[in-house]
Amino acid sequence: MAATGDSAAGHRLNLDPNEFGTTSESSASVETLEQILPRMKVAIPGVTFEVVPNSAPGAEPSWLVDREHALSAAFFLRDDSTLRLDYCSNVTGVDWPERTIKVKVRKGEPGAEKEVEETRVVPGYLEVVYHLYSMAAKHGPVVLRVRTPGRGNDVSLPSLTPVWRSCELQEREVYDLFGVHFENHPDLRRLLMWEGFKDHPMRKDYVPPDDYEYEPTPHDEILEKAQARLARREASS
Amino acid sequence: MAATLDQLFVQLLHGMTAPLPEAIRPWVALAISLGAILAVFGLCFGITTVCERKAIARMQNRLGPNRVGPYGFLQFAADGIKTLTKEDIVPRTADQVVHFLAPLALLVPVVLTFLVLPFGRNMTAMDLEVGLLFFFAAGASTELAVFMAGWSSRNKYSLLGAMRAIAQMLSYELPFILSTIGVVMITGALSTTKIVEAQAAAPGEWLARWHVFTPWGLAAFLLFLIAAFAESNRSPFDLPEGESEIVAGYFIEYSGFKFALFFMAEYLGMFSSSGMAVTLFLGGWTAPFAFLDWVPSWMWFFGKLGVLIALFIWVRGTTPRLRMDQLMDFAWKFMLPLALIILPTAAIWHYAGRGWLGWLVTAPIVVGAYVLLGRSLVGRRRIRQRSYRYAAT
Amino acid sequence: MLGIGLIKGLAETGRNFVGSYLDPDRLVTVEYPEERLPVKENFRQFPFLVFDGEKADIGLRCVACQICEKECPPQCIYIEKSKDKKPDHLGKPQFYPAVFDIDISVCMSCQICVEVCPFDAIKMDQQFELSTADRFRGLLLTRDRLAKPNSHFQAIHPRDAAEIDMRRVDERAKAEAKAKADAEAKAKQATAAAPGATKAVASTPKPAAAPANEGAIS
Amino acid sequence: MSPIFYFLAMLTLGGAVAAMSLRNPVHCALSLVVTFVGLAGVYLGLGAHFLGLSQVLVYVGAVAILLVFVLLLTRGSGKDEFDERPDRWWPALGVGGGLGGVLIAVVLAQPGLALRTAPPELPTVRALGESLMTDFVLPLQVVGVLLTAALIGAAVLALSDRRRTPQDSGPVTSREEGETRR
Amino acid sequence: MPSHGGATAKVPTEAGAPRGPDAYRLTAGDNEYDDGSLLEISMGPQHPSTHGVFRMDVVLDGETVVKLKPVFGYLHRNHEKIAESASYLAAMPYTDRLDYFCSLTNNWAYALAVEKLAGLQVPERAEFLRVITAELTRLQNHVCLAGFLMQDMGASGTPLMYGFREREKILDLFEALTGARMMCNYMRFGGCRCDTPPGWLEEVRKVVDRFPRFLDEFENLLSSNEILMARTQGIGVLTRDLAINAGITGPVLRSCGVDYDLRKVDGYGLYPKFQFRVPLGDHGDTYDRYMMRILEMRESLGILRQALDAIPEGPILDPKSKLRGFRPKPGEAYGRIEAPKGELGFYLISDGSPNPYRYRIRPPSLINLTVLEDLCLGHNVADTVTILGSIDIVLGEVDR
Repeated sequence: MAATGDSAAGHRLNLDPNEFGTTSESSASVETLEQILPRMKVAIPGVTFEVVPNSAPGAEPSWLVDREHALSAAFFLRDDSTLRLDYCSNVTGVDWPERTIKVKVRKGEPGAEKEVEETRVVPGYLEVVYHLYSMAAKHGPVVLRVRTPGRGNDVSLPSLTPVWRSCELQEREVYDLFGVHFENHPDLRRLLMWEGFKDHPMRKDYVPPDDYEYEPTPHDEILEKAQARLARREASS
Repeated sequence: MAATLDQLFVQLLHGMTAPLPEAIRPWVALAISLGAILAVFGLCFGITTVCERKAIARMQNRLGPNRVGPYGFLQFAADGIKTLTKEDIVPRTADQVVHFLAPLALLVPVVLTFLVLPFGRNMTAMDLEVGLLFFFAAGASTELAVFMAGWSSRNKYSLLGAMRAIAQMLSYELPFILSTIGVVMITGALSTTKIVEAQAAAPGEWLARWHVFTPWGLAAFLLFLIAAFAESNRSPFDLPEGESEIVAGYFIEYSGFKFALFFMAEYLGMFSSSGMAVTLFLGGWTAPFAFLDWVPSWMWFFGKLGVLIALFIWVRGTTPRLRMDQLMDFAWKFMLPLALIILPTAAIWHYAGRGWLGWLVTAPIVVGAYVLLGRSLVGRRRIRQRSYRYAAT
Repeated sequence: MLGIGLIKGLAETGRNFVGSYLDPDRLVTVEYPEERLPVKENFRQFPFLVFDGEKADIGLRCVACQICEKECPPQCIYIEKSKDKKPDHLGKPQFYPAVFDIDISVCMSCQICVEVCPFDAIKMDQQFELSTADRFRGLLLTRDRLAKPNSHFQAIHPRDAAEIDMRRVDERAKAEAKAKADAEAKAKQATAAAPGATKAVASTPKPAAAPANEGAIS
Repeated sequence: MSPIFYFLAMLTLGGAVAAMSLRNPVHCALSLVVTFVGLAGVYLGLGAHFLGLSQVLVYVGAVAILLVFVLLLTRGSGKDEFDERPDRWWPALGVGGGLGGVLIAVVLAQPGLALRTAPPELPTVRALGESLMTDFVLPLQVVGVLLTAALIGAAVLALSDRRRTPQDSGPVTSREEGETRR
Repeated sequence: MPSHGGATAKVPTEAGAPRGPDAYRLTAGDNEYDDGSLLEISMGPQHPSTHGVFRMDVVLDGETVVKLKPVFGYLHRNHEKIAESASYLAAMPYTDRLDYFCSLTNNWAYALAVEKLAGLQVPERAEFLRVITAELTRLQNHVCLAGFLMQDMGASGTPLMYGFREREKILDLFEALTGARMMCNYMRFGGCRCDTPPGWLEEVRKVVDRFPRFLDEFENLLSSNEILMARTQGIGVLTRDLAINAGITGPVLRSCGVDYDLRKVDGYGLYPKFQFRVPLGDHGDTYDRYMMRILEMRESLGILRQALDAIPEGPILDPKSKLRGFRPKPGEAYGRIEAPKGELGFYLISDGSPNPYRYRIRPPSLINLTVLEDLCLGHNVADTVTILGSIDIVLGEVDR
């Protein structure tokens, strides 16, 4: 049998106390967007790239690309000889519903400005996030974001399955749970919910139905809802 | 004393039929024998299921059934009661008549095969001149029953299972039969009784002349046994019912007692093939050494049968299952040629005699054929052990 | 090749067959109802409510703060606060749970209620033979069924219990010392205010929490 | 002429009639098996053990299975019943009846048919074998060669048909599969 | 081929090619090949070897698979939604139930993501405990996988039972440490929940010392078994390019020769401090996938020995972490670890509230199933079952 010997038995851990306690994050660094952008502009005319900052301590910024050029940008990222992002690890949707934010604006005559609080409506949109790594160069992640214009009817985005097969099932899942329509996806069907299911459960405004199979437990509002529904059904029949 | 014990059951049968008129005596004797066979092997079936479960459990480091009766040995009774009282579900779309007949059509031929087995001295229920042929004829008709079960259930899995079963049984029928021809050639008889008698130790010899003690006989015995594994759908040839692939194969739609009948037929088939292997190669009811002749003959038979059944169980506890095409390859490209090579080898043995000359001539032929055929079977598929590398760190 | 691997496999199963009779390391089966393994100290099943002393309705540590109800991942805890208050072991008047139900058909034994409880009032039990014929009410543990004495907790989680008991004794000692100091301060004030009343103040009874505390270290 | 004979005759004839008249082809094949078994029983009753058992081994164990295989492999799934009565049953009846007539005539023409009450002394298997290996060795070999040729021919035909679905040459990607099948 | 603009957009490589629409036709009735000779069977959701409620729509020509469509969702409970409506801590016990064989690695992946999000530091002892529990988890997962694979091959349970026998001992360790055998719920943000009970590490060492004997036994029983080799060699070959492009991870990826082990690549936890090797296969078939697991178990044992020798005393929880009222600052983080089945990632977006705004799991089991059809086409039904077994899925994770 191959390699039946227990190789690691002989090794002992290097017990240098200074080495411990430092968690090493992914070491290989990716070029910054500034370095890549010129190349990309040449390769894909008209592409807009924008850095979305990330205030978490890990501080992995993500790149927002416009949806018209998303597919070509993805091909570029995969095939570029220094980036070689050949592995798309994670695809996920995020729902950003329409929200009103309060912003402080200076208003009034110049010189006599007053700080006024204004409510502004930020239109909602759906966002798809791709986490890209390189297996060849062992670096990453590059976080790629694509956004739909809205949450209503215009929810289509280009599918990146032609670039990375790993998107196939994950994009189906995003379609299923968020309702993002992926153009040119080879097999855009629901993944987890059943065919004929209407809504998209991961959206923030999703209202769970009150008629799913319930486990009648005491102190359960679902039970009450279901009982009310049953009563209504009985009354109507 | 030993002689009385040896002929105990024969005398018993004789005593029971003696008062009857001459005309119906053989029929009544046959009926009684059949009843006895059913009773004995029905019980064997029950005990074997328990023993199998316990033995495999022990091989897997478990305890096995241990709740019903002493050490769980009455488990089969509980199982029997359970299957008897279970609801018999027939699928609505099934072909009702064929669906009903299939388990019967499977069980009857299997039971018939026991009629020609010599369980002991003078203990053959139906001592036919063509006993071996009877055995194979009855065995061959079980295939149709399997097809009936699989087809009539109207289930895709059962149909797949039935097709697998038929293909497998037809393919293994050939080496099954061919491996016995050598025995028939050497003994010059198709009668099972005569075959057994031919294997008894000759006067003055200490070792019995079992066929398994010869090179061709050993090879033929192994071939027969492997074919018997396949014919009775036992692991590693349990493809027709391979539960991980086609769920339960041809009897997927059977429940309750009909399912138990299938189960029973499988085990009875295993018993009868083992019994035939004992008869043909392991000297039937004869003792291996002349000085052990005092042990009643039927004890020898059942002892040998028990050993073979244990082998069946052991193999089942060990091996994974073959795939359909590999199964076919094995039958047609390994077993059939080997069986054909064994035939002339047996003839050479017959003329070269039992001495060292026979061994010198026949043993290399058998071993060489085995190695060559085995290599060609394995080599063509490029199956080998591999070595693995590690990533450079 | 040529069957050697198969024979090796047969030898291996044969060895295990024999080994299962000889080597207790191979036969790991425990015949459960007759034979029982010792329960590990960390083992957790379903939560219970700890009470001090003899009587559950007096000594219950829970103050119905409802943190566990909020944090419970499957939302299987249901608490109703009492209207009145009872003194706890420090003598502070606290609410107590009028209703405390845990639906153990929903509970997933994650122990988060135990971790978030600031009062050491809910702990994990090791009672696992809870089968019942009543699917709904039988699996709903009410406050009375949940309440178990501290001695039970000490029996099943000795290390945890010892630590908590120590802490509680310290707390109580501190609280008593504080109460005493307060009382003395008060007494001083009182003596300062009305020197004639010293005797009456000195015989002020101990804080009312004391009787509820007797079982704390038993 | 025992009751057993009548029973077997009924079984044989009943099976034959059922094989002709049932509408489901698989049922027909199974009825034919009943006929084979009945016939084998008649042989056994006559003391021709070898012939009877060979009948079972060959016809029930192999020919019937072959029939069933052919039925299942050549017909599309789901169409188990014959949809209409065959139009050309008249010529079929004519040919069948003619053949039956010839057979009956041959049997009746045997001299002394009615006189035979006890079966004649049948040859043993050993005698059968010896005559096959001595007197009839050439016909036996010819038949053997013929059957082998037929077998090889069948194998060749089957192989050329199977070439499009490779078994052991590794997996076929879906695209290749689609192309070969298109 | 979908149109895409841009000068550099090359023709996709072989592996990344979009498959023609034919490849996505669903059933036998749908396609033009159906001349009545194809058989469509639905394997699952109740089928003995789909490892749970998984379904494959298989179209067969004889017994050869010409089309296979996985159908998911029978165990779907929308874990992500549940977690988004509960606090960060309350999602931790739910991660146990993703891949219910490997609750501790699931815990770790989630804890890692939250630690990245909130900037928590894990004390050294806790890191050691995480490595020890994760490697024990890997052992018991691989042992079960090998057993189940053999079960799918019809080995009447013997290898499975041997695997379970060893797993039992590891589960006992988990029970002594965490209080539960499978749903451990052990790790916390910034450390672990509780320290080891007295004598636990010695128990681990005993199990680790015994384990090689079991592995030898297992290999005696199976690795040179002719039937096993015939059933697995050359079956379900996954090419390197396809594996990378389809995002296959874990032992399945390494079986096609791609050196990508997150313990080495990301070096999370304390793995850079340990010496271990990453076994690689050259064929990418079922046998290689099986052997990867066996070889990885031996490496895991090495890691465990080193960890047991070096584990220090100390605290096990970051003092900055808190159980109640945990609110990370707005931001996002993607934490991933090398779970036994592949890359398990958690992607979290925080909006500053006690609940995660977005909580996403990257399940290795689901994504490894992307290539199931490619692996199975042209093979037998029996091979389908073994290929599925060798990919190693757990439906709790696939359907979430």
